[in-house]
Amino acid sequence: MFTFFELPKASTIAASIDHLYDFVYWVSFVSFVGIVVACLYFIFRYHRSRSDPNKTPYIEGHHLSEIIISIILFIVVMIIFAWGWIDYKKIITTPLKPLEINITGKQWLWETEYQNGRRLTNELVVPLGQPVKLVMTSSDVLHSFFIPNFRLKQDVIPNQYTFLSFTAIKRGDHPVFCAEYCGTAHSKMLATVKVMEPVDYQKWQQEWEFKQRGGTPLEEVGASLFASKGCIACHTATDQKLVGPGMQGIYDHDVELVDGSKIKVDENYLRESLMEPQAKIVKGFAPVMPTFKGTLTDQEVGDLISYIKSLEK
Amino acid sequence: MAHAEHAHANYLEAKKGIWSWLVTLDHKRIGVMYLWTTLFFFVVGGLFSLGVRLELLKPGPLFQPDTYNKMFTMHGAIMVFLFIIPIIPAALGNFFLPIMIGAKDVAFPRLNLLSYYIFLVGSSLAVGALIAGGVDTGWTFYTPYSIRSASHVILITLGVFINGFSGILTGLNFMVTLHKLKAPGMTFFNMPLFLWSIYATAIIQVLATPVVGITTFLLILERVLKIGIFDPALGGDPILFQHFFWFYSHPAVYIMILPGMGIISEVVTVFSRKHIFGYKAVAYSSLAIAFISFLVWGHHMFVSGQSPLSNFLFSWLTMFVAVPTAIKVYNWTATLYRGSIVLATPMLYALSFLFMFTIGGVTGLFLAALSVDVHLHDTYFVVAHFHYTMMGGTVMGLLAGIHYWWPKMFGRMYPELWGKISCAFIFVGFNVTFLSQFILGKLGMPRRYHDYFPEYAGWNMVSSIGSLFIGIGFLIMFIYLFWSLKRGAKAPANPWDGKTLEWQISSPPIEHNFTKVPAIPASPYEYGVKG
Amino acid sequence: MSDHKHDHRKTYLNVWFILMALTVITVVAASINFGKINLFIAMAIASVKASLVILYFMHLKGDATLNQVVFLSAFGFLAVFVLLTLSDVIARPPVAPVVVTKIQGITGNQGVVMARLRNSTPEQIQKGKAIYMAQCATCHGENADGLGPAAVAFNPKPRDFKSGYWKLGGEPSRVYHTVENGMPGTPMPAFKGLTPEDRWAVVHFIRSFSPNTPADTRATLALIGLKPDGTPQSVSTEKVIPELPVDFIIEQIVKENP
Amino acid sequence: MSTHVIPHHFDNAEQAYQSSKLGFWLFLVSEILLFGGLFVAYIVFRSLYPDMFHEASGELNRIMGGFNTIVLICSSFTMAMGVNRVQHNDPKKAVMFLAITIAFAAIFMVIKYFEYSHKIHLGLLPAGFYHYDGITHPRAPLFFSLYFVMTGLHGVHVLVGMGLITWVLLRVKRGDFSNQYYTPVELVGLYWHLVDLIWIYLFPLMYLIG
Repeated sequence: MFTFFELPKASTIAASIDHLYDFVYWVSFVSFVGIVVACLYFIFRYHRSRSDPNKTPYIEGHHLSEIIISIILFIVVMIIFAWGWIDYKKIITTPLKPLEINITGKQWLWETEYQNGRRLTNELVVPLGQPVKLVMTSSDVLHSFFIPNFRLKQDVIPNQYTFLSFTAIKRGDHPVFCAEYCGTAHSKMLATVKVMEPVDYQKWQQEWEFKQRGGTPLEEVGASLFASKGCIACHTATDQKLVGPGMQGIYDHDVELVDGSKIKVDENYLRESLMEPQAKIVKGFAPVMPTFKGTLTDQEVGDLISYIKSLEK
Repeated sequence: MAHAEHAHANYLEAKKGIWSWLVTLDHKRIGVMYLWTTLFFFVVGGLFSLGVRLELLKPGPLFQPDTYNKMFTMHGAIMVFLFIIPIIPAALGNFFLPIMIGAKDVAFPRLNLLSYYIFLVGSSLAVGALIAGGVDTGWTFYTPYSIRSASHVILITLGVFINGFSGILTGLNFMVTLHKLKAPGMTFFNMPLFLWSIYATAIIQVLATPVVGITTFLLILERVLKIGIFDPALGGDPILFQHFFWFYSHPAVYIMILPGMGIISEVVTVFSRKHIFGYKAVAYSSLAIAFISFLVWGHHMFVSGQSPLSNFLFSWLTMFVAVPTAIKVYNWTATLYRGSIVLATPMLYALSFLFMFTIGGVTGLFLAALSVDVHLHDTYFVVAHFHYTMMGGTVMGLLAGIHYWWPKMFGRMYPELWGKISCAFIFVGFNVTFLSQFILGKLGMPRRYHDYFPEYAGWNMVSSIGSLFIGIGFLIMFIYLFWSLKRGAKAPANPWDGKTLEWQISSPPIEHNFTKVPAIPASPYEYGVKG
Repeated sequence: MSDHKHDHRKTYLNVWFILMALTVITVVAASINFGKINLFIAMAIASVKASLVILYFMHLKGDATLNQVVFLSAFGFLAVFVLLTLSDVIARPPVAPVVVTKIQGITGNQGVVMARLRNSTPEQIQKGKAIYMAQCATCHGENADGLGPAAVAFNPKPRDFKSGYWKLGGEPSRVYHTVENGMPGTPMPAFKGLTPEDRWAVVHFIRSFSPNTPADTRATLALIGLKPDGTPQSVSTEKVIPELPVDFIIEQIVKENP
Repeated sequence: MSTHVIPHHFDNAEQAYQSSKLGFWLFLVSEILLFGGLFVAYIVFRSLYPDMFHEASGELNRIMGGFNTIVLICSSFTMAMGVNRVQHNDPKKAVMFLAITIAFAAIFMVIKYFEYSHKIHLGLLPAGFYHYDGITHPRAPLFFSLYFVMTGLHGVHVLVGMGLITWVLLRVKRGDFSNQYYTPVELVGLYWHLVDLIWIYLFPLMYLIG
């Protein structure tokens, strides 16, 4: 899992935290060695056997050196503080459009819940290189979701939500510990973060969704939606025109718009026509299509599009 | 003048029998009673720490998880509340504060005895909780687990609550004594630095301890009357408990370290026959540490769900503590310059204090920097940090103080050779034990784990072996200290040629300390040739 | 006993009178709604009353400066405690949970899946073993005897499948139902995250240990939506209702070609 | 008139007096920090649930609270007069004033008894035992937890105060004090004024909201 002194840097923030760690390490090392060498030298040089106890100088102090030491130290600690705050800001600012996952800590296991309702215990699967935001709560006592390879942890509090965002940059399994004492099996409350390629992640989710739908392929779901959401009132599944164009073979072909411009019927066009139908009207059709924003979830829009794609010539 | 002192028997022989000890008003006897009581709790706490290290010797369960949790909780609670907070102020402070300012006794002797008995009642409640089955919430008693836990939380929190009042009354007693009972000619600026650190400690005791009183009181009410202000199930806020707890507990770690620093100022000057380097700087930095200690408690809660604004403020304020601490360490090191150094056991402990407390201090910087603390919080890095400051700092200071003042307290010299041997064991054992824990912490091993990944096994074994050496070191120390009580060499009045007032009177001192008003030296460290 | 030459009784009387007056004022002021600053008025009046008591009744006025510094420093440290704690409480970022949209399978053939998987098959048990080791072993133990590492802390103890005792019944559908919905009031969670196939596989793996495995009954089959004879309910042909306002379409068509 | 003997470790009576005063002021500081903790909890919860405090505090009886404030202020006044009388060698009047102070304190506790029993009867108890549906806000029980803890702890301090004043009254009756030595009376007076001081803040924060 790691070498004798070094943890893998498995998240974007890990490197900068390690840099600050090294900076503070070397500042401490220098000041520590300075004091120890001074002490050892003084002990050796001014040992009783080498310096007469009654002839030691009467030195009351030296304010200047104290002030200088204080100022230097104050500057160094302010640098450490500022650097720490800048990196901390990166840790707590939520990335744009992250993959949001619910985490629930309960006495001695972690439950993850994805947006599509998929639930896992003691397992968190995330895509590589994409920002993830964990929204976490606990159902009994304090816990803390700690991923050492990401250098991140966040306490988990009952009846309150805390969040932790990261972007994983190293594939494979990363252990998760519970870092806030929570009772008997506190040390058994372990989980793993499995980081996959985004493509594998999509496949992993879609397989599950596929099974969750009781084994029917996307197209079939799209067909049932096409019927139940009322598309059949104006469109046919063949190329025969009704109020709107027939859907067969429409995918990936150019159509001419009312204003004369030509565009290709791709996923974005289909998605846009569902959400804002008036935006691009094909020549020869009335702008009568109602918007489906709000009535169709993203999931259903995706199913419909894959159904339309399946209606090849 | 010497034979006049023989007419007055010393405080140990002045009155005989248990009853004379139980109702004594003599600050020296009360100091000695505190010393033996707290050292007893140190042994109890130490045995628990050996149990913890035994469990962590190898991966895989040795004790039941619950037993382990009770062991580290009792180790923490007994060491903090029953040993390291009371010992230096109450034992050594009680004994030497009146003598060092030329007074006959503390301002309120009866209150002093009452504080000792309050301490006894509180501690027996804590030991009662231990015997009844122990507590498994960690010494921090974080809610809501401390509300849900079936272990004897009420007993131990009641003990801590009562102990708090003993701390407040001792602090109050010392502040009044220092203000009102100084011998004529003794001012705040020619009294020993040990008293400055006791003064700063007393300020913290009087101002911070009531808040742990109210925290434990509310925790007891939480369990008994279900008031729900810390219980999320009833709408309360567990982070508020952490604020309450740490508002006391961070100043409390300065109650622990400041007296240790005071002793180091005494020992380093005497054994290098040099005036302290920068008296005012060291004195004022004690007060500065006492004041800043009230502003920084939030750095224990960086990842607890505290607001980023709080994290910003607390991280920033925590950085200020580094400055006075660094001045003190710099001044002690500078005191050695052009001195005439004797490496007797007290000096060895003082130098190992310098060595270890510096490591403790600088590792605090890692934990004060916000982003690094997100990684290191609640890992073994934190455990190593506070053991370096508490044990490397306060206990080394305590051992320096005990050996430095042993001849004065009991009229017997400790065996010098055995002193050095036990110091070597403790020094080596301590560093082996806790340096490896820094690495464990950096590798992300969380605290309070009774079982861990095989990858952590190597360093944990090293740490457990080190803890054995510490155990041996302390065993040797206790043996020769008890041995010296009866058969140690007779101690002269001033074995180390110290200049502070306690070395002007006989060892052990007579019951009323001084036969006549003592001659106050121009400064407590009158060494060296002027000009 | 130096400073007690002149008589304080007169001042006590005046102070007492002012305090009574201020009490009445603060009660009256509270009943009038000044909005937000009501609190500050009440606190201001209370502070005036408090300082009167401190200065005159407690004689802090004219007392040794040390006593004054000591007493007032208490309020300073209290203010630090209040302000820094408030800096946390009022500035905590609000965090809302993630909205989860459940995927609805086509209910029609759910029954088909149930019927197909209800009877145990060897490869189902094999598949169940892997899932069991991942999800259930921490409590129920590697060899299904209820002595997993985390079991130590629980009471009631996790089920020992070798004992043959089933609290909620050992029929396949019953065990399936228990795995899916958990046992409220005990640490057994609801494993909703498993897909039907995985859940059935685990059920068969668990029951392979138990000496007492009763067959499904009418009641248990109904639990998982199957008819008494074990076949799925009739495949649901829910009526397809176009959600578009039909009159809207007709009106459009009429308008287009009158 | 038994003359007071100065403890051996003090040089003179003034040093003993000043030491006791400083010691007691330090004790008062620790009392303030003790109650300060409760006020911090109050301030935190009031900033978290401001409207709940308005609604819940409506349940408290302002007349009883107001009357109690008047009672405590009068008791503070009579206490100050009692201490003054001891300092001017007038034990008879001092005993009278101290007796009145104890009477006021007793009245305060009786009123508190009625308030508490009324709330317990209604079910306005600390969060765990709260069973009252008159208030809609879900967090209302927290207000009554704070109410009972703060006024309860204050009540305990009033009882301790009554005990101390009785002890001092008996010693004044026995003639222990004179204008040369009256430290215990003054210290008990300081303690009693502190108890009144805390109620001066408790009353508006608990009873006079919104």
